[in-house]
Amino acid sequence: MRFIAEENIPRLLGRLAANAAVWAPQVVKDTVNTVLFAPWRAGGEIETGAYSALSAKELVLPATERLFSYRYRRAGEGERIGIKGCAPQERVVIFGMRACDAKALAVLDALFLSRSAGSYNDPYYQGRRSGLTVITLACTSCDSACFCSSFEKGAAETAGSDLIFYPVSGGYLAGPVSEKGKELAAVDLFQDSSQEKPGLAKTAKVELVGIQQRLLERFDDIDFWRLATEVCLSCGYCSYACPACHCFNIFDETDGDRAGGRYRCWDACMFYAYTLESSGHNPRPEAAHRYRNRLAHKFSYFPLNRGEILCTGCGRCIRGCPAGLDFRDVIRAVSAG
Amino acid sequence: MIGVFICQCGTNISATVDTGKVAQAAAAMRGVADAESIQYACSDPGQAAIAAAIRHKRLDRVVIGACSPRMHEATFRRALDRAGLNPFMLEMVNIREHCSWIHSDVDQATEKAAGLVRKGIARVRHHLPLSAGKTAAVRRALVVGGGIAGIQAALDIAAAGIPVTLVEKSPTIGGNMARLDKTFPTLDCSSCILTPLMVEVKQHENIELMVNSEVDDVHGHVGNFEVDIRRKATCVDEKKCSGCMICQEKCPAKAPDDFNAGMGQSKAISVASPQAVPLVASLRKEHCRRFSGGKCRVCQKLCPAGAVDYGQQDEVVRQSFGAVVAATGYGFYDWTGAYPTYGMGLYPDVITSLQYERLLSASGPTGGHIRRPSDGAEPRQVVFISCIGSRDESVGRPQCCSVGCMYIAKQAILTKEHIPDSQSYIFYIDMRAGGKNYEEFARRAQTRYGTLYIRGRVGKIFPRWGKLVVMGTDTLVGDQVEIEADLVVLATGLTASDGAGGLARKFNISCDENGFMAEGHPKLKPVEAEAAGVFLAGACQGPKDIPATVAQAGAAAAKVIGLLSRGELETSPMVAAVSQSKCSGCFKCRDVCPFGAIEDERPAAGRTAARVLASLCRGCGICSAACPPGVISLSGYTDKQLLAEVVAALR
Amino acid sequence: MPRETLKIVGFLCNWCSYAGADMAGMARMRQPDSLRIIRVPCSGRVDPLLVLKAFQEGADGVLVSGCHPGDCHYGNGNYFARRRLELLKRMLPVLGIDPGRFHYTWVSASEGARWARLVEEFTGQVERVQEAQPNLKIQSRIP
Amino acid sequence: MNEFVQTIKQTFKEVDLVLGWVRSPAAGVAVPACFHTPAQADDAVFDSTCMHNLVVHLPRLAGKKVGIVAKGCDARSIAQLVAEHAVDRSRVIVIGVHCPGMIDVKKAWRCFGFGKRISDAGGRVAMEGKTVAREEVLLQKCRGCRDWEPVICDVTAGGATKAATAPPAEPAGIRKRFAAMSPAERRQFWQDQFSRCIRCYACREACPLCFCRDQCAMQARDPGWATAAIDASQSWMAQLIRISHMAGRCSGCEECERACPVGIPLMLLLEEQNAVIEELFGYRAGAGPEVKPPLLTFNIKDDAWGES
Amino acid sequence: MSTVPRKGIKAAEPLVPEPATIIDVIKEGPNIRSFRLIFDDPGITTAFSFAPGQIGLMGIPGVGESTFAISSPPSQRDYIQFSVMKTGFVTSAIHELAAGDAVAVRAPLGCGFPVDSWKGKNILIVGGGIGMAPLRSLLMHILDRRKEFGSLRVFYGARTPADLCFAGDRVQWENRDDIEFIATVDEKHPGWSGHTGLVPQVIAAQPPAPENAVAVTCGPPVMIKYTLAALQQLGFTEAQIYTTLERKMKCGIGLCGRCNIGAKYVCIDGPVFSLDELKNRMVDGRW
Repeated sequence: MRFIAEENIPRLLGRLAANAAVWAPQVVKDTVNTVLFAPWRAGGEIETGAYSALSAKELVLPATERLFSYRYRRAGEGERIGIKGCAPQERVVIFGMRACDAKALAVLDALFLSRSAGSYNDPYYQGRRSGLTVITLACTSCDSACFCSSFEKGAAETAGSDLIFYPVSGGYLAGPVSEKGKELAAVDLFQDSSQEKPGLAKTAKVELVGIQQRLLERFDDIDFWRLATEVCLSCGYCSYACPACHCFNIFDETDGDRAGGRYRCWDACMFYAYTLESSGHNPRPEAAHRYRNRLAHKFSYFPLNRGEILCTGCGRCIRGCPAGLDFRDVIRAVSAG
Repeated sequence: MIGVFICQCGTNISATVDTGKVAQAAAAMRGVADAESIQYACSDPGQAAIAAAIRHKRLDRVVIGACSPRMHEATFRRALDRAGLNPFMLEMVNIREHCSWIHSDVDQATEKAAGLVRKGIARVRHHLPLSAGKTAAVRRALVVGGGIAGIQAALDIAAAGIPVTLVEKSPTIGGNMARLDKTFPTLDCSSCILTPLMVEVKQHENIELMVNSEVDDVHGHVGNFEVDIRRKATCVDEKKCSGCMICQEKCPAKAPDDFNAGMGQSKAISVASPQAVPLVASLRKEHCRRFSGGKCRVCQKLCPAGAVDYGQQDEVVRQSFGAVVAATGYGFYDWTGAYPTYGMGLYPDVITSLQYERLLSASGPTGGHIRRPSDGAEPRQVVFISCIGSRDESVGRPQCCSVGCMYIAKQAILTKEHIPDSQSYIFYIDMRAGGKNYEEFARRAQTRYGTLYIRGRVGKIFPRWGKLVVMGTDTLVGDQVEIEADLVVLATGLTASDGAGGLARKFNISCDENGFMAEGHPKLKPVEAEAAGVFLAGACQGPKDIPATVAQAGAAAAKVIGLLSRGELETSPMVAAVSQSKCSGCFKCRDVCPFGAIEDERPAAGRTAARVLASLCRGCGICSAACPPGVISLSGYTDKQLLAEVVAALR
Repeated sequence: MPRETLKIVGFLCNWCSYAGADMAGMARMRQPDSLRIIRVPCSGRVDPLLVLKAFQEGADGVLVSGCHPGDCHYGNGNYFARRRLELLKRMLPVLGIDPGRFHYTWVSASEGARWARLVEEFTGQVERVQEAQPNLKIQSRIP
Repeated sequence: MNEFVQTIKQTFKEVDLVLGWVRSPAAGVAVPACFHTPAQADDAVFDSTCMHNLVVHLPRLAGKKVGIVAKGCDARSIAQLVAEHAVDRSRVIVIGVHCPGMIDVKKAWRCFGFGKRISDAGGRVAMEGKTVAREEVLLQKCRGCRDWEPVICDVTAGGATKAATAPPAEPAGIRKRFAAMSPAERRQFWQDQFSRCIRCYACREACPLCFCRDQCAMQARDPGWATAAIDASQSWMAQLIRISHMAGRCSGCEECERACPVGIPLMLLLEEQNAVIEELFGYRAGAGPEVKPPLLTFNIKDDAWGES
Repeated sequence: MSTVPRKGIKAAEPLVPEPATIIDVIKEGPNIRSFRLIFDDPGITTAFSFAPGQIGLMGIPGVGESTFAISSPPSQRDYIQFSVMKTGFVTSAIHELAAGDAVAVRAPLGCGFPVDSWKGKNILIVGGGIGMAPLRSLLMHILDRRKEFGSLRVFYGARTPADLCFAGDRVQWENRDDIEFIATVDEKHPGWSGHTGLVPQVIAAQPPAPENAVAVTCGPPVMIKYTLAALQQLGFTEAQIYTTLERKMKCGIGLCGRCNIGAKYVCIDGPVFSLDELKNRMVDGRW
């Protein structure tokens, strides 16, 4: 284990900022304690105590990003399209992610960096992910929305992190997870330490055994889902706040008459428009249909297809739901049969 | 595939806009298969070139950069139609009125024109083929105003076999023309030419004449105007009254003589004039003794036909019309408040030309003898002053009355004929005698009748020893002039008649700054009002003389006949439509629709959605701006089209 | 900033103001060339959002003109427009858009001269606003 | 059994379901709930964390007979929906409650952390030994409340015993700063605010008046007022669509701002718009079920404010 | 210059389409058009290979892209063909295109029909309206390899004669004696001498035997629903029935969400499914 003193953190980040953008959780000005991950500049105050409203998934899946740009040109009587792809190559260090968020990166890797037969990996994700270094802050406390303990390793999860900081008196113990993390912890701001790791938070536990099958069994009981969603507003907050949600929309924007680009942006499965077809048919017309797909995707389909649960227990969807919905109640009801 | 045609309009456009360059810029836009500059797009060869391009280059959308769409949109839509393309796949870009004519720098104007054309191309991409619906048109016309314009229009329409209702607010038709003595430049008797037409109106089987009536309220639109006509109570049963005028003779209550422009006296119950049509008495309550608290029942007792009915009430009749002719004529400028140095109306011998006209008339209060109002003496020195309340910025009336110069000349001639030893003087600004034989006529007033023309304005009129001293400037000589006159006649200008503004609002006719009704286009739609199905005849549209009035009335009648002859009208395809599957049924559209064109419908159980009645919708789009999710949209002006235009205008 | 680079959008009702602008053209009244006129049937068709869209797209000024109150071709479209546009005008400062960049008015078909004057004046007004504070379009920052 | 619960239970004679609140075990505060049986209503609570405007659910329950617990300000939303034909008055039983002034739960959580039971007594809000003055965590709208008495009400179910609490606050914090900004600073301010917007549409979905929901122009591809991009410029436009569509309709319930996960002060726009509308048209949305919203009507004498 | 034959979708940039040019537009019906196109990179057109039933995303940069079944057979080396019904934003824009216009394409995507596993079997194809597009590809492919299969029977229905696509092909199919091709329209129509009635009724009137057979169906949801019922009535098992689906999709490569039916993604696991893969999900059309 390595140790870094509290006062050396700004120094560490300052050094990292020379070669990469550094992101850290910060309170948004003019708001009531809204914490977001944002680019950190020297002197900026880092908020490690509060829960961020959004995860930092935008570092690998920006809210909107360009896929390619195009330009039409005349060719005799007709026209031809010239297309230029984008290859993001950014170096970002993120400080202060929690284990749940870091784990979500590993979950996303299973989809976007998959090389299984018949699937493509995502060059944009890959470009950003490979340039990302994750310094995780281990949780020694939690609130009642947290439920990472429902998963195998709970707050001790290391997947997705490069280096994990454990808060101890006067600073942090630093446990490297990856090669990147090892290199990072080797610099002179760290020193070796034999201190014990602090006890990590024990969060709420939701029983997930058998949920994969149970959800499928409950799937057609639409009245159950209607009851479960009767106060759901069908907004997209839970999807956008979720570190593992990754669905996106693709749209084109023109820049003048002959040029423009194709973009992708976050999309949320709770939106009516998400599956609305141009014919007017919508296979998921009610919040109930969308919500059951949402949970089934997270706890049944994705585990089946990619071997990972599409949830890491961060609790944002519970903490921030404008309708005060707690999906753990629904999971419990499904488990109860 | 879009075709773009840039009209040079001779040099009207090409003088300041390089149309070739504009076409080139258009050709660089996506989807533009053809872009060319055309000398006159609206000409036959121009239209033929457009049609050829549509066929050969398989165009499905056309942008024409030319004059205002208000000018030629209809022309080019027809051209598209003939070439086999839906006429609404056209976008006209105004590079003349809004560009070449208002800019002088060729580069700037060219760049702007290219920008406007780009905006048009962006918009035309969202055009959809539209087709007109049909609605039945009521085969009946309304003519409002019973002067010579209304009479002529009514007779012409009726002659085509279309029923007409002629509404006149006063007790007789004939209007101002009936009050004139003689007409210029022929000096034929006004009554002699007008009265037969008035009688024909009364007798025509296709004309329903409603005097003492006004338009109260109007609903509906071209093809089906529902008009409430108020027949004002006159206390005389029109059907019974024979026009014997006994009531008028015996009536004890004096009243002003409107027909004689206040020059004589009338009675509370009277027939407007001996030539009135219909020849029916009417009672003016405000002057009647019975209605001012007395017990007088003289007229009722004496009426041999028993036509007097004091209890008569206003009656509102609703009739439907396919088309409307406004022929509300003109009034005279009230000079008394505006020209303080002329005595504010306090000198009895300063009169208006209409009053003088009544003094000249054999049917007038003096039996055709010129007697001045103050003492009944025959005037020897008569001064005419032109342009009172016209061509006079100082009283806010820049407009030319267009008849003053001629009627003064006429009155001077008639003065000489009535009183051979009289001398007439005319103060004038400019002599305007543009009509056929007018100049010769005015010249005759000087040469043969010895009228003295003095170019200049009169500064002051004041009484001195039984005469009126007229002080003015002769601007040709540059001298002060002072004339001792027995009578001064003011050639007052023409104004829109009382109530024309109210009527205009009811029919959605817009008015110009002088209060005259605005024609659809000063050149190409001189008789059409902007409201569909409404036409203008005579001086309501602007001051004009009798021949011009009669011509315009005939033209308006021809338009009405053309409109109603087919029995049905094409409804505009540019109406609103609701995408019912997306409508939440909040009916904000219905709240704002001025035409009641939105109704509710149940497209599915438990859902209510709006529906547009296309025959009532007139395409204003107020609903479209009121609908939050934009599910009601106005064809031809959809959000998509306007957004495309906004974006293209700014990039 | 020179006048040529200004971008001004005008929404004109077909019956009065567009015709008034035509009238100004027929009378060959010189006007600044920064205005791009969009024809609408009635000022009541002008959704205030179209004005905001123009500002979003970077318009330096937006002008809306309809028939004079009482003269609407459709009876009362301009009365609705007046309410919507007055509200919009008063909301612009809240958005940080100088209200001098927006003007709504009434011009009849016969007021060609007034139209030309109006364009001149409004362009001048936008110019002055622009000089004092360049137009700040809301920027996109898509990676 | 308390009187509040009793009142709700009694309305089941007339309605299919009742919208109210229950206490969330995880969050420690009240959360919206539907009661389908009188027995379920045993869990009903009303306290100063019942900040949600339940009226948002009324339009989508069309066809059912619904009882709804409504604070004074919530009742204004109902009145406005009735005035706009979006809710059938005869199918709603309004259970009016007198509001003690609602706690801004976000502010409270900032003081205490998420998920702890909050107590509210004697002008102090307290949790696990920590206390804070009530005024500090009160919702903005509750300061100088004008709507303590529900404008529409069928049954009264008690609640607070006296009209709300804090006097209208002088603009403070962000409001004060915003008021002093120049146009350019405001433009920049919104640029910053909307660059945080993630277009989750929680603002719209939480709004009781946004009943177009699935067809909303903020999100529709056609005609394309704003593209789908999650980006300051498009979010600005999209939000202005909502603000514009709220003109003369917003009853100021503050739900949009409360729902916004990234803390965009949307009420700055709506408060100003409501003030302008009150000044121009003398209208407050939700004044009553019979009133004609000001942008759906006109007065030929409107030019009293002068043609611009 | 790369000498490796490339597909119409880039392995390294799967969301970036290949420019292509329309060489012909065929008006199939009132709102259906077929677009024949070649890739601008001739290497791709030459190397392009796919299985019937596979799909592609064709779009217009600046407007957007949509998913369509490839309606030409793999043996057609001169062009690939998409048949497009005008239903919305993108398809309306595509319908405006003419020969010479540019499009951008990502294809082939998804899984085609497992034709090789059908060798020796009797084949029943049931199509409706625009649903015939992928089936045209399949049918022409089977005709290319006609000897490998047993009997071949095709039912094709549409609302009116004008709605029946592929007029030129139909004449050929009707005239061949190694295929039984039956076209039907919903109601009697002047000038129509073929069958009338809904597809399931026409099938029931001439029932195919389920033994050693596979049935493939594609068409509007209502038709599929009743056709499946009719086939199951005749004794076809779920494993014997294949269908091909079209769902709203954006990425086409299993990332963007939305096109899943249960755990299956139409874009990568489909669009061809056997009925036993989908289970009851076809019934209520909600997933």
